Amino acid sequence: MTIFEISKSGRIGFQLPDNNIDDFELEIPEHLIRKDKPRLPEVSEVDVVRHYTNLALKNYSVDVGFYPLGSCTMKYNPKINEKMATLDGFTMIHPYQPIETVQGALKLMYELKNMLCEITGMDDLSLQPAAGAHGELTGILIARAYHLSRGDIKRTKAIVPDSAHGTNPASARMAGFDVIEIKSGPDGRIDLNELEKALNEEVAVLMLTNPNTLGLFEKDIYKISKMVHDAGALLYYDGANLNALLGRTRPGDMGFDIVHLNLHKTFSTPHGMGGPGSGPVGVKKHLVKFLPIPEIIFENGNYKLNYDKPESIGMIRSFYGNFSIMVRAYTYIKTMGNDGLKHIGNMAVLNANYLRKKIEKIMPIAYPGVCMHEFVSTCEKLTKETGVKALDIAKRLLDYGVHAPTMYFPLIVHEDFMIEPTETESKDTLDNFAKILEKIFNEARENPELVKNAPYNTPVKRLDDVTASRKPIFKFKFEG
Amino acid sequence: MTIFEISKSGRIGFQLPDNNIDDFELEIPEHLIRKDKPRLPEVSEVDVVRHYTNLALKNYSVDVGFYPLGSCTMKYNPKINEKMATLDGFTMIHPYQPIETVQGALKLMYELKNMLCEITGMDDLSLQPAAGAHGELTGILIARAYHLSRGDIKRTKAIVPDSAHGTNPASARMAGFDVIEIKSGPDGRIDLNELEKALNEEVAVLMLTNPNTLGLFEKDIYKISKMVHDAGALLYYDGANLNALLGRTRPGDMGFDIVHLNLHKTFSTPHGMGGPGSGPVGVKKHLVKFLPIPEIIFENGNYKLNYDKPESIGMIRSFYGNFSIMVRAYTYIKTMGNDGLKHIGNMAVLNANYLRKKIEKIMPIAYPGVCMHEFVSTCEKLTKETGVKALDIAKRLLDYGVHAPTMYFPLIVHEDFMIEPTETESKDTLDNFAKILEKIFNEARENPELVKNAPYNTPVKRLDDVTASRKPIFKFKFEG
Amino acid sequence: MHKYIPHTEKEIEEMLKEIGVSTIEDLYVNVPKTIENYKLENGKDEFTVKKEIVKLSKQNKVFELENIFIGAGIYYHYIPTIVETLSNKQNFVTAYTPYQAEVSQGTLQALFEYQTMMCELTGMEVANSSMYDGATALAEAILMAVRINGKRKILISSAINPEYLSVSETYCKPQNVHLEKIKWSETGTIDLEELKNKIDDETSAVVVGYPNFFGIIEDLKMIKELLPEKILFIVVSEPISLSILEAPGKFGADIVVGEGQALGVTPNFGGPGIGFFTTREKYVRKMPGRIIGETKDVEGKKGYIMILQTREQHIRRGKATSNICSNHALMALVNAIYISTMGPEGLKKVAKMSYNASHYLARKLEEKGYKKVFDGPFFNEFLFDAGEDYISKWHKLTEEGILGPLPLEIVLPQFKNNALACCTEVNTKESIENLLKYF
Amino acid sequence: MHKYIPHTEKEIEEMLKEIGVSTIEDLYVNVPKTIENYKLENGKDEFTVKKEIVKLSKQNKVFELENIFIGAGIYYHYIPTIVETLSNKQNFVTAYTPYQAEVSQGTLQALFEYQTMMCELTGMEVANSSMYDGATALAEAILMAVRINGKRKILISSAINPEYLSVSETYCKPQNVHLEKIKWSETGTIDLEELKNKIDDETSAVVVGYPNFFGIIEDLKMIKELLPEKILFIVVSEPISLSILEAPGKFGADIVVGEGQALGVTPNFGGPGIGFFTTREKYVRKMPGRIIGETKDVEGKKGYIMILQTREQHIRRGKATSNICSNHALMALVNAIYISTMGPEGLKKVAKMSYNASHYLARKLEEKGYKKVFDGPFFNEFLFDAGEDYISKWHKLTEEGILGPLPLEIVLPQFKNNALACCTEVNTKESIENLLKYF
Repeated sequence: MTIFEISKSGRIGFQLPDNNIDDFELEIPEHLIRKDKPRLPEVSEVDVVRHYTNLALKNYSVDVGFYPLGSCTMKYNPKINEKMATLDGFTMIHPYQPIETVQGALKLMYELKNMLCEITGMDDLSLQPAAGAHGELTGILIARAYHLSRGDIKRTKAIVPDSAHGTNPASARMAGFDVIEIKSGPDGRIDLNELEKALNEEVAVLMLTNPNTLGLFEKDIYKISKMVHDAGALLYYDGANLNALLGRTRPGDMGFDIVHLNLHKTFSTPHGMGGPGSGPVGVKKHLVKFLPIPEIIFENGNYKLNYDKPESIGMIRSFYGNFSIMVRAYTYIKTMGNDGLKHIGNMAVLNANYLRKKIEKIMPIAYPGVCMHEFVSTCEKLTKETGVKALDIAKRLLDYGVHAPTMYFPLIVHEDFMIEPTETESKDTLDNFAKILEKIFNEARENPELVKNAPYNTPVKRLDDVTASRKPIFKFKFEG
Repeated sequence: MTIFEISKSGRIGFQLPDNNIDDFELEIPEHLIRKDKPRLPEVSEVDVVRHYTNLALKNYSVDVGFYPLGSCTMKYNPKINEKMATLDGFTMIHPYQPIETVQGALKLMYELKNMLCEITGMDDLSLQPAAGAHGELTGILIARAYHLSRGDIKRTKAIVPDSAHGTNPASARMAGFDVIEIKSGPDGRIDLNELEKALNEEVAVLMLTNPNTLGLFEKDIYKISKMVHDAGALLYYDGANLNALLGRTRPGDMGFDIVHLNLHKTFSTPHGMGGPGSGPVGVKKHLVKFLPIPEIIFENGNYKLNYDKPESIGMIRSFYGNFSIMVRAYTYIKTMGNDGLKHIGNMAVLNANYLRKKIEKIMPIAYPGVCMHEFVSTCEKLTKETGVKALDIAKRLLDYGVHAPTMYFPLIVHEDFMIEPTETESKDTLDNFAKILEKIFNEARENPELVKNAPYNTPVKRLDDVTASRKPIFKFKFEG
Repeated sequence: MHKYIPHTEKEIEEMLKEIGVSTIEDLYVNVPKTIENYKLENGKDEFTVKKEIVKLSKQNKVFELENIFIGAGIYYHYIPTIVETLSNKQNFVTAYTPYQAEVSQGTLQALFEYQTMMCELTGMEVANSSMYDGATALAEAILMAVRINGKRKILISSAINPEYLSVSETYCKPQNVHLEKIKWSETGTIDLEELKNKIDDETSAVVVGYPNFFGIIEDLKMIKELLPEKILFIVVSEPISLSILEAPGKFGADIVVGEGQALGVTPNFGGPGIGFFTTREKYVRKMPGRIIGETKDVEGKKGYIMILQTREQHIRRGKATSNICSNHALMALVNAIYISTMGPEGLKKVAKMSYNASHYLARKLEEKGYKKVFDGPFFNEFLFDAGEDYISKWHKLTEEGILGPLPLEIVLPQFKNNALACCTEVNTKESIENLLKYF
Repeated sequence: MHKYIPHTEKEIEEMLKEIGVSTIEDLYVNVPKTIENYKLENGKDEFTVKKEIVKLSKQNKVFELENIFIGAGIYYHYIPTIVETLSNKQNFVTAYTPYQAEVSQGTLQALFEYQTMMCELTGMEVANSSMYDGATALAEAILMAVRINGKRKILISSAINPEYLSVSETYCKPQNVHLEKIKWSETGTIDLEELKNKIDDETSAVVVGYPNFFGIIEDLKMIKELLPEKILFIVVSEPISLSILEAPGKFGADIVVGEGQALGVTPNFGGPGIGFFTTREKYVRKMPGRIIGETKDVEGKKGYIMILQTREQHIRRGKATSNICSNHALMALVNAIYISTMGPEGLKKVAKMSYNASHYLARKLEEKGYKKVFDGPFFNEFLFDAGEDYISKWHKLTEEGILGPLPLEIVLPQFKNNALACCTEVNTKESIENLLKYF
């Protein structure tokens, strides 16, 4: 039942104190005064509580169980982070408060910025972008500004491998670039010949996810870096998969000029049903002046905001970014520290390889061999044999109480799962997942219809997404 | 899966700061030092979070839906109460802190005491008892102390109607009294003749729930009061059902000498899977000196604890009672106030009568006519016809997403439900409940086995309680 | 061993063995080892971390609600306790994008209801399930207009929130979309004459605030009347005001965007808030962002699912309507819970009390000789001449526990000694009188 | 109209009509109307209420954990954040007694696991799923012993927590159960000679603390050796200490009770805490309180359910083993979550750090000439002679932000100028040194 159907005219769920101010007549032109009451819920407090409590019960989440979405790094979200982010001193401050009254917040941001620079090997960083894709846009705008500042106006192209996240080409386009997609080599990595062919004086930037979405490390990264830089272009690091490299190497060390991070992936901030995340962007020295405004500086013992950066790409969103998310990431980095961060990388890679090994007998690995934090499996053979698709297996997984991996991505593999366990999952959880997957493959062979019609044990059965988009219903249809 | 099965030797879920103190060797006789590690869970933080998150998902609760347990007053538990009760200034104070450092807490208790006196019409009150039954024990001990203080040592009996809560006779027994149960009259109320017969100089107290557990007001209450007092006994009010009388009359006004309240019923504090509750006890002037120690007093602008009450029954529990629960009740009374409290009584009675009216066509009312906050329905006829019992109907209700009412109580009715909707439920909820009940009655007639084997849609199916008590398993059986 | 990482030594051994390698190092084939240690402290326990961070939080000054007279895009309103209780449910917080709809009905239904609510408030036909903030929502609205009619000139009121203007510039520049600012009139509304003159064949859209950055209520009817059919009408609105002000949809707005923070989200030092984004159904395939639609499952039971994903980056890649992926869904939930709790009556009361309080303050200031800068109708914010060196007074007011009206020169230097005052339902007569003591 | 009460005027009319009456008054047949109004203020909105109550909360002084040196039954320990996050889940908080087991498996399993944990810690065979507090748990244990062997004399150590003694008196008096106190020896342990002499045919049970109220560790082995078989051995214990101290069950204790607050429950000004109660399986049918057992459902799936309810008041009424009905189940959940989080290693570390800190303080005090009153082995509390007018010093220490060792005379007047000091893992070397500055 929707909240609109629970609504009853005249019921209330609010109370407000009196402010002791007499009612003013509206001094607004009559035609600008609202006539019709919006059809919003009229419900009691109990109604609200039960409605959202029951909705929450219909959600799978990391707190409920394994959530192996590839490239999403659905690690455990520590509760101390939540506690810290909801301290009054953080939630109740206004972005325009006098600077001397928000020194704690600025200090936190300044320190976070420096910690992230250290972790990425970059020279400066902006916390303003609100999400990963937003960080990408910011980063590519910086690349654009860089070339323009040098008068290098013909660089209108961005190279993106075909294994890249969909946001990469989209962000490049939003930054005004034409996108050149290059094919991966047979080993799932960038084909250096392809890259060579694509690189020229019109190329502004190569966007790379490393490890890439197949979970493979671009082992020629130093070569790639040299090729890109020799061509006068910049090298961009999509930080979605940084988790794998923690404690081992840094984008800056590999030659990247620009990097965006996802605080909601590597740094454990919750995914919030789709956001808010946070997508800080770090750059090497030669690009610092192009970072968004304002920058946070520390001067004479005080933290300040500097808007005076004439070559900056400008503001990429209002104010300073998703501050509450920064508090969570800050808490996390303080909690993990140098030793903890190193342990994360190791265990994330260990988990992925262990699970890969368990699964390869069931669902072949697209690019066999050692992987990083994730790997891609395909059920193409099973699909041919039984008609059971990756989608069906995904739905059947839900019946067994685990979330499905990322499906049908990257596009260069078919009927595939992209599986990222993260370091916070135990061996037992991985064993259990492999066992379930095996069970489903057996079901698919013995009784394909069973799997094709899954799920059964979920709040709703399989939903019709085709009609949903063909004859879209965008909002509740009120009666009358 | 139990937490013990998730456990893995060597896994940890804790962190502790260093206190910088060197390790001391244990200066304890060797045989007093623990040898075996207790078999407690060794799990990560994620394990703990998921375990308890999944357990919570297996619980029905007031926040999920209708919970019409008769005499339990499962009203909505406001969230502002929870917020207030968890303020550091309330949770982190020690009961032995210097009195000048806990003036806020004492003030809250003092004011709550006075508010509850006003609501019950009593002269003084102790907040110490931890639960309703604990309040009963306290109240009966006060009755005992009263008679003994007058040298009236032969009063060894307590009268309890057969419709009383089971705690009444149990509490009376714990206070050292013999219990005389008197039968209800045909109208479901105290039979004055029976009472007359039972009253004599050996009787110390009559324990009365008014309205009683049938949801009926003891209309002869003034007469009863006179009879009891004329016999030299005291009149005790079981406050479990006070919700019905809010805004209309007060135990003190009806002639009761002692009253216990359940803050977790009338005053909206949550039931916490079985507790903690709080069972304050109020008394009339002549009994004040017997109240438990310490009493909270206000003197020269300061709140103090007074232990110097020679005739007190003593301490009934450690310290001052369930303070956190008091904070919730205090918040609630402040929120409802005089006007809100009056509205509660009216709407609780309206809801019960409306639901009674809807249900009487389906499941006959044991004592027809206007009820107070609850009523008792019986399915005896259905049971005879179909073999389907009240228990089966209760289980089937769970399948439809509502909690079952109290069953098989009071003992004077058979195959019954005791139904208390409370004032926080909407007409829609009541209509829906009646509709479900009707559906189940139809199912019972058409397909009794369906109902007898319910529930089906619950985390477990019907549980074997007979074997559970015959061959009890009290704790997890560890392997090896 | 770490409490967030469950592996025991024994398990690590077993896992390496299963993989067929002898050490963790063997897993890093061809990965250069460029660092041994980060220049960071080692990890600390939660109690120590908590202590440090609580200390940081206390280095920020939190003002009593009633003493806050600042708005300018981020607003203080009463937030019912249950908004926090319910939106903090970890089954919401720790879920991700509802890729698996069957186990995400909580997310999906909540967002579907949110979309409905935003349509009701704005008078529009479709809403997406959130943007990052009001500023990026406007920027995306402008780019959407360009996609719809192919024109690249935007006439935008100079009285739009300057942060929104700035962000829109950042977004528009690389796509060669030109923002042409229209000045404000003496009443603080857009200069209709200039607007009229600047409309031409290259114009894609006209953007105004409602209320605008100065709190002034633009006359959407008159503006719309100036616009040829093909020019899109983009309105940047403030959702609380929409319980009093006629819905922009009623005036023929094509896209209505804004910042939803006022609807139950704490200020959070400016983020996260939430951008809302509504438009007409005919434009939906050009709209950025996620949309939740109603559908049925195989048994005919109602359910919700992400729809029209072919607009989005994960399907369309470079040809998507936007690059947005992670959005601000959790804040959309907060909005929905807040709106559900307040209801139409509560929202209206909030709007009216805000109106009353700000008009009371304005009147009292005028009685004291402080003149309003603009005399157009305003909702709950107004600009006034606060006198010599107001900026110093503003800093000093914080010592009295007052977060006073914003010295606008901080944001717009040309408004020297002008202050942008804001009142909402949290400001009482008493607190306003107290503020007035300093004027 | 109230936000907690959903009835609209229209619905009230409809409902009255359905009932067949014309006004609410008609429902109150024979109920006297004795009040028109309570002498209480009318209801207030949540924001006003919150403001008032936050103000009250601030009239209490909260000390920094490290500066708290008081115990005496209520202890400060580090409580991991998740204990609060998880135990606050409203599906736990707003559920009641698991009468309908099939929809209460969360409650039931958590309590079953709690029972197991308490058995493990105490070395006993069965635990109930909670009592109100340590004091009432002891009182009920005594009454249980009387039920078991029919004797009415209890030999109880005078070094038991005085609140427990007082409550036990209250419970025992009306049932003619006689508590005979055994004095303490010079080491602070029970006087074995006196105990031995007082044991007779009328003795039902012997009660000692472990550690006792003075923090001293009683020698359970020696005490047990004195007891004839029929006399029950009741041990009041402190659960944190049991990670270091041998489990009472190993010494033949028949009932082990205590206060569980230290296991993750905030001090709450003394309540709610939780009484734990464990015994031997052979006595289980005489045990008070709720017990959860494991069972199976009709399909053979494991599940949990309340068992042995025939002991309880709602079935047995006057013949029940106790009148307890509402208990402290939510705190049992807190205990279980805390224990799960800390694990055996964490608990042991807490115990050992507490031991270390208190012994460090004791040694330093001795170095300064402050003598311990008793020289028996202690866990984390000890009594020392704090010098002239310590009580004044104690009050003054609060101004330095220190909640100093308890002047025992407040509780036991005979201990003039003696202070009961307590350290746990929250006290650091630095905070102890700071405390010592005042001695």
